[in-house]
Amino acid sequence: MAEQVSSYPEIAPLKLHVPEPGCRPGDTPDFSEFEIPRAGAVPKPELDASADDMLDLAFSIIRVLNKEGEAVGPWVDDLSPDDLKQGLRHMMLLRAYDTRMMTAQRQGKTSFYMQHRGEEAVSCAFQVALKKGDMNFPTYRQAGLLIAGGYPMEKMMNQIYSNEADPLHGRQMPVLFSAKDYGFFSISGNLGTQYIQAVGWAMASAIRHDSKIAAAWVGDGATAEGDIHSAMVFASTYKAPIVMNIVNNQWAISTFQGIARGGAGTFASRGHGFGIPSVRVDGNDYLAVYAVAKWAALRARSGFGPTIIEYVTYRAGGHSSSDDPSAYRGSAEGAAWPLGDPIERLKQHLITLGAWTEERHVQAEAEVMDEVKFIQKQAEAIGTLTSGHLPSGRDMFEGVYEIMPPHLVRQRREAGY
Amino acid sequence: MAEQVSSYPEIAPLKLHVPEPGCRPGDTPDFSEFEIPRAGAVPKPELDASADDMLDLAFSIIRVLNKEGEAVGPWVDDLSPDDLKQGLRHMMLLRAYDTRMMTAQRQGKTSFYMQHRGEEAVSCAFQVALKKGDMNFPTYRQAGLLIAGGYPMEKMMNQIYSNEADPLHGRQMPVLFSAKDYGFFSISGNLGTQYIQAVGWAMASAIRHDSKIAAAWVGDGATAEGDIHSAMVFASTYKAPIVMNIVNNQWAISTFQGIARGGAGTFASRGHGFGIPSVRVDGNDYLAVYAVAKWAALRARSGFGPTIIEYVTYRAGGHSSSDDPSAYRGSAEGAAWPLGDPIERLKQHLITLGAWTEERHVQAEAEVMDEVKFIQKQAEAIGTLTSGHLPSGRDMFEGVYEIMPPHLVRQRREAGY
Amino acid sequence: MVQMTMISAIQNAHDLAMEKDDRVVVYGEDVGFFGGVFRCTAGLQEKYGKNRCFDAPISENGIVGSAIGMAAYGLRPVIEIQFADYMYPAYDQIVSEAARIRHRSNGDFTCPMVIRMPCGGGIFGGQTHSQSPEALLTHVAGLKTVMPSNPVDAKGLLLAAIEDPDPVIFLEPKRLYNGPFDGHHEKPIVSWSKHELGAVEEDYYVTPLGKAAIRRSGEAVTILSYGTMVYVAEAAVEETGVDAEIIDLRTLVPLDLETIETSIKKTGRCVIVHEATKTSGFGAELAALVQEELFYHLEAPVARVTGWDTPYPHAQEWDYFPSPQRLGRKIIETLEN
Amino acid sequence: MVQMTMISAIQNAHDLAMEKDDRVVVYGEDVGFFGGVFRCTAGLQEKYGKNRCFDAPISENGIVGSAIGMAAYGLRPVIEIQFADYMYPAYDQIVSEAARIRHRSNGDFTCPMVIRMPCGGGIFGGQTHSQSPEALLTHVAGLKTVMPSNPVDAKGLLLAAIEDPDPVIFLEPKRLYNGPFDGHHEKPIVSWSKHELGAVEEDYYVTPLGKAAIRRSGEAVTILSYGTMVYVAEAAVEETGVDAEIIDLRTLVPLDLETIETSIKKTGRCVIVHEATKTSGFGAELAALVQEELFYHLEAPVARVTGWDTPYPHAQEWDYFPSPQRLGRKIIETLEN
Ligand SMILES: Cc1ncc(C[n+]2csc(CCOP(=O)(O)OP(=O)(O)O)c2C)c(N)n1
Ligand SMILES: Cc1ncc(C[n+]2csc(CCOP(=O)(O)OP(=O)(O)O)c2C)c(N)n1
Ligand SMILES: [Mg+2]
Ligand SMILES: [Mg+2]
Repeated sequence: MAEQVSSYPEIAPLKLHVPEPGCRPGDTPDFSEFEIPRAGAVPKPELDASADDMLDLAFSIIRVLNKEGEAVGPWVDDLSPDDLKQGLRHMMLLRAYDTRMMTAQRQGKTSFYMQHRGEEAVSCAFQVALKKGDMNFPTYRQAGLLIAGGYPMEKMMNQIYSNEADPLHGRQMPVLFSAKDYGFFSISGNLGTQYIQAVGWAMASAIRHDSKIAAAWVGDGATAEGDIHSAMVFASTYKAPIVMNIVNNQWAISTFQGIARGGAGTFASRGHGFGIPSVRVDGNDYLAVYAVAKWAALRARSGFGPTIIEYVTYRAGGHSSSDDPSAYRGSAEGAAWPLGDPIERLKQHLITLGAWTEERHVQAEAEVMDEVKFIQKQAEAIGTLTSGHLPSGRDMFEGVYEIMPPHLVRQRREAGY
Repeated sequence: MAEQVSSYPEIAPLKLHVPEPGCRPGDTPDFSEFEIPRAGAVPKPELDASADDMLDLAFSIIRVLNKEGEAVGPWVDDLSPDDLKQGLRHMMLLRAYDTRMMTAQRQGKTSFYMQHRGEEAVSCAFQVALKKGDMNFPTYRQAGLLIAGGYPMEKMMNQIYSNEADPLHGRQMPVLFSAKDYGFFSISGNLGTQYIQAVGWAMASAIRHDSKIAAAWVGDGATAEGDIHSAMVFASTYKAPIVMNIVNNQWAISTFQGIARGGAGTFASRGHGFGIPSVRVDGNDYLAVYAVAKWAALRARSGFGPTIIEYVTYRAGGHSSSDDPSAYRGSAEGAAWPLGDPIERLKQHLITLGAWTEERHVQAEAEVMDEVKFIQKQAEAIGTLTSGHLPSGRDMFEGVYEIMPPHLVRQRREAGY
Repeated sequence: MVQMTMISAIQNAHDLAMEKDDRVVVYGEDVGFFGGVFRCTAGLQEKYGKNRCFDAPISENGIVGSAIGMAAYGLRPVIEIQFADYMYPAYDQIVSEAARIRHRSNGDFTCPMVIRMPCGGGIFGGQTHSQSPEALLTHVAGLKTVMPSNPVDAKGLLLAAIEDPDPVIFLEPKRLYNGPFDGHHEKPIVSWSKHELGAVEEDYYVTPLGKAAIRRSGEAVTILSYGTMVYVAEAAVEETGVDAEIIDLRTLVPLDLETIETSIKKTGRCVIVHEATKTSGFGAELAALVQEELFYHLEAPVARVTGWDTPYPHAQEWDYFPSPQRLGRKIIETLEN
Repeated sequence: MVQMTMISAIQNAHDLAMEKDDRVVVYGEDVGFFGGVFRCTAGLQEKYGKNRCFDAPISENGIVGSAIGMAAYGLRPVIEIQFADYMYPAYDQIVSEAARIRHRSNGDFTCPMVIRMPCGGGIFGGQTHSQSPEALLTHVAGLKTVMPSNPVDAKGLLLAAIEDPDPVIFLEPKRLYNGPFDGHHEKPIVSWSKHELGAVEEDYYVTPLGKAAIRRSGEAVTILSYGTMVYVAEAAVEETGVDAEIIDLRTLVPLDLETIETSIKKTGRCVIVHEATKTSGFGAELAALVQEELFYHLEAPVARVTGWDTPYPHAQEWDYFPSPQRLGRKIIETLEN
């Protein structure tokens, strides 16, 4: 029978396909093929709709704010102008904090930093859609969850400086926060691991007949890790009460999102192979993020199981303080990004509503920066990584186990503590 | 803003959803909800069709043989009556071999065995759709690839008996064959690992501008492993020339396929999140398996990238010689399985064609059994696991590395070899 | 007292733990309806419902990762990896997560969970149903690693592990499930019903982690063993007639160094036996420690008898398995040194 | 001779290997266009095309698993795990597959591949950018494990690893990438341009695996070291003024026991230093071996200076890192014993 097969027509030799981004250094960015639906165009499914009922939503983009700065369509939610102003403030705080911390890192006050520029709406708007008791399992690029959740910024800075008031006692690299009381799980340096943990946490809530939900976070690049598969399998099988967030900021260090996405139309569509309702949202539209997050959270809390949300956004800065993106992507790409800047867009909306002005904004920027600088000064008064007031070496031996076993006691003594 | 969220209506406490199979011991099997399309009903896409062009094929079942034993529809391929008789013979050989090896294990001639009953068409028909040089990355339940590929059955038995002629020198558990020259990759005891390896092999073929393709194999249960995710990501990204087979035989030891599948409609649909064309086929229909395999292999070879094939079949026997399925599934389930027995169905088709008779079949059964018994006798003459003619302990130290390093030489001496 | 196998003792420990503490949940591959391929969780789903005992997808990574999330929530997951050889897909979750969460979050989150894994060979399981990966776990700060050798300990240690506030790896030598095994595979199988450590207290009790047991007192040499090797040591001692002290470590981390030291100060000699491959096996740590702490008490080098540095073979299983003869030779050699 | 850093030596080895053997393919996270976050693969994609050097998805399991398939096909993949701390998701593929395929298939399939991983601390990388997981690899039969300490060796050993017919783990102490580092973090950074081992032969050459190098001859004590610790040992020796012999193991498996034995027979004393956590670290194997083989030559217990049994901390990095002072104290102690 092998002969039948060999009677196929002559076939050209195979080639390896390696996807390539549109814009490398020196190139002119071109987003003309990037389809952006009109704000208000995407329907809002019922809470109990199935994945099959909303397949299209994994290939579209839910948007609320239109070019004129108006909120339109079925996803307009109940945020009051005051709520929106608070949201704007959260994002501005996050950006000011980023600015200061990047500078602090450059000044040698800490070893490392990772900023959020361009992605502020994602975590800031998401957090306000959660309830107390819910738990985020974040990556390093969702500090907005803490800021919007009211976590004291000084603690964040103390952590970044690894100073004596660092809640994590200097044990973790900068920005790998942990804040249980604020619904913020300890960030791992290993990408992806938190995704399946979040599902386990959500399963536990269901096992205990609780009403808390979990929110998992992952970047476009890290969706390639096996933990994400585990998470989808478990969430799908046990209908875990969870919102599974994928922040597609187009880049994973120097690697464009096409390497992780491959032939899939979108990251959201990954959910289709698991029967998980999956949607995409404009990650730079505060109102859209809030509305989608609230809907997905309510789905989870109501027992309708997991939802996948892909946030379409753009990493406007470098990957981290160790990274210089000009080596691998066109310098004009950020400015050409068609979904704009999240702060700018919410500002425009507030102005359109008549609840804000350009002047007020300039003033607010200065206020927010002063506030952040003030907090920074307080944190630095306690210490920075290089100012010498570090947590004791003794502390390194603590907390490996609840009770220190004999061999660690001996080692601690040997270390002179 | 948290207030807004807490103003959601009162919600019932959460519950953990744990899927349950339809038929546990004592239950009457009920396959009435199992949708089986008519033979011939599913269209055959063009070779270069995209995943989007055939989404439905992941939710249907490609079938060629109808109830009357006729081959119908667009997937009827070019198998001649002689080809079909050869296919029948492969399946009968596999079944006779299974029977003998199960008995040999019961008689204590080896430690372990795993049979294929009910699934013979999958591997037997698949193999004839490949070309020489292609490489399968199988699990333990695809010995039909070897039989249909012409691998000497005595070698298989020697491996199972771990005797002195065992090509693997007694190193591997029974049925974990390796046969490079027959396009059969070394079987791992760790589920799933071969899936991404197959993609790597296929990528290598593309890198070398070769025309060989890889075929990866996994069971329904093992699709939950992270390697399957890695494989889909890599195959999707690099458009690897590979056929990705998922043998859904409804059970993973005692666990029904719903635990791995979760809320997904089908295993094939997993491909949709990766833009991989994905189809389902009647795994008990030799002609359908052949046609789909040939089409997918040609897609791969032509540079159109990966295809996922889910084989809908039923594990009619126990998981392995250590397993007794009556402890966890209804004893009548196998008989009620709506897709019938692959040998019976191909036999009927040949009879319908006028190329076979019941009498000829009975005679062929006896011939095949004699042939297998004869081979078995030869293998047993060399030795069985308990007859004492085992590969030397010296052999254990060989092949850990190409050249034995000093520490292993020392250990080998210490062991007295 | 009830006669139990190691399987029924482990099953019983699960049962009592689930009864006592409704935060205890049990899952793994084939663990729910069927009760586990070794039946260590038999009857639990029936008794406690699918909410607390259920089947998991074949994803060790998912099983461990989800258990970490449950532990962080406040549950006490007790999970089964079907064979220790299959822990590797979950290794990142074990090493980078379970072991680290308390420390990295400064106690904000903790990870009280038990990962059970049948380990060891002697059942013709070949290279992927026979491994003893303890050294890959003892190297990981933040984990505790336990390996019982009999039904009484299996029950008490498992209950202690479940109570422990930190992640515990619980390795079960599967060749001991139904009876003690000393390596004499040619002899008839012995059952726990004939062994004093098969008589198990019915009630809840814990055997503290970190305490070794002396299985035989002796003066001539100290044998450090755990799991199946305890019985191999007993056989070797009987066959050589050497007055050896046999220590069953029971917990590898934290290690009961005190019991080891007391013994070796007395005997002046030490032989270590384990089934895992030699290089970087746990025996290396034991030998390093013993000579570090007791150099001037030692009259001979600390010796190791272990599995060879090869995969665990199928047909040559008994060439690989450290036999009483092999151990006996090393004991004699150590005495003659 | 050209002055190279360890980065440029590694880049150069890749380049020469790709030039010589078109079966060599190179990939990993950020390895293609950008040339790696540490730039060890810079320029290769430009020179050899995307077909032979490309970016991989963030899936260590996928990177290693696919490389195994490529090796089985007949290629010679050289892959990068961005930090050794991220090898765990690939651990099953490394342990159960790469290391086993030759043996389990009786040579039907083989797995010639190199897995490169930057390892070690000293860069304020915290617990997930600082680990030295060598002991988790040396325990695995079927793997070879290499750790160079300078540009000359990095190039020669990497080329030998690429030529090797079996899977080789190639650990690169990232703190040495740009210059030797002896633990004196308060002193100005030194560059390879000032070090004799920064002068690298331009042509293709191999440094055989399994051979240690003596970095300093001495009579009083033998220091077994590798990677960054070679320089810590040099500093400790200089500061204590002890006439120590410093051995740079270079390859951990297979180990150059002969060089170790010759040295310790001469000195009678041995101190082992590594950065990984102590318990079940590779130092345990070294200590166990040394006392097994050389018991009657030893005048003092074999000592270990290692990272502590804790996660690698961020702020307390220098408390964790084995310093020349810490090593110096142990050397003196060993001499006084
Ligand atoms: C397991 C693991 N592999 C690799 C890394 C190194 N690494 C850190 S961030 C990063 C890129 C992540 O990209 P993405 O997921 O898109 O998140 P983003 O940085 O864009 O927010 C990589 C490769 C890691 N931290 N963990
Ligand atoms: C990594 C790993 N986990 C668990 C097992 C144990 N195991 C062997 S076969 C099996 C069930 C596999 O079911 P499926 O994938 O459906 O294949 P089938 O046996 O039905 O052909 C399990 C759990 C294993 N071999 N490897
Ligand atoms: Mg990204
Ligand atoms: Mg199955």
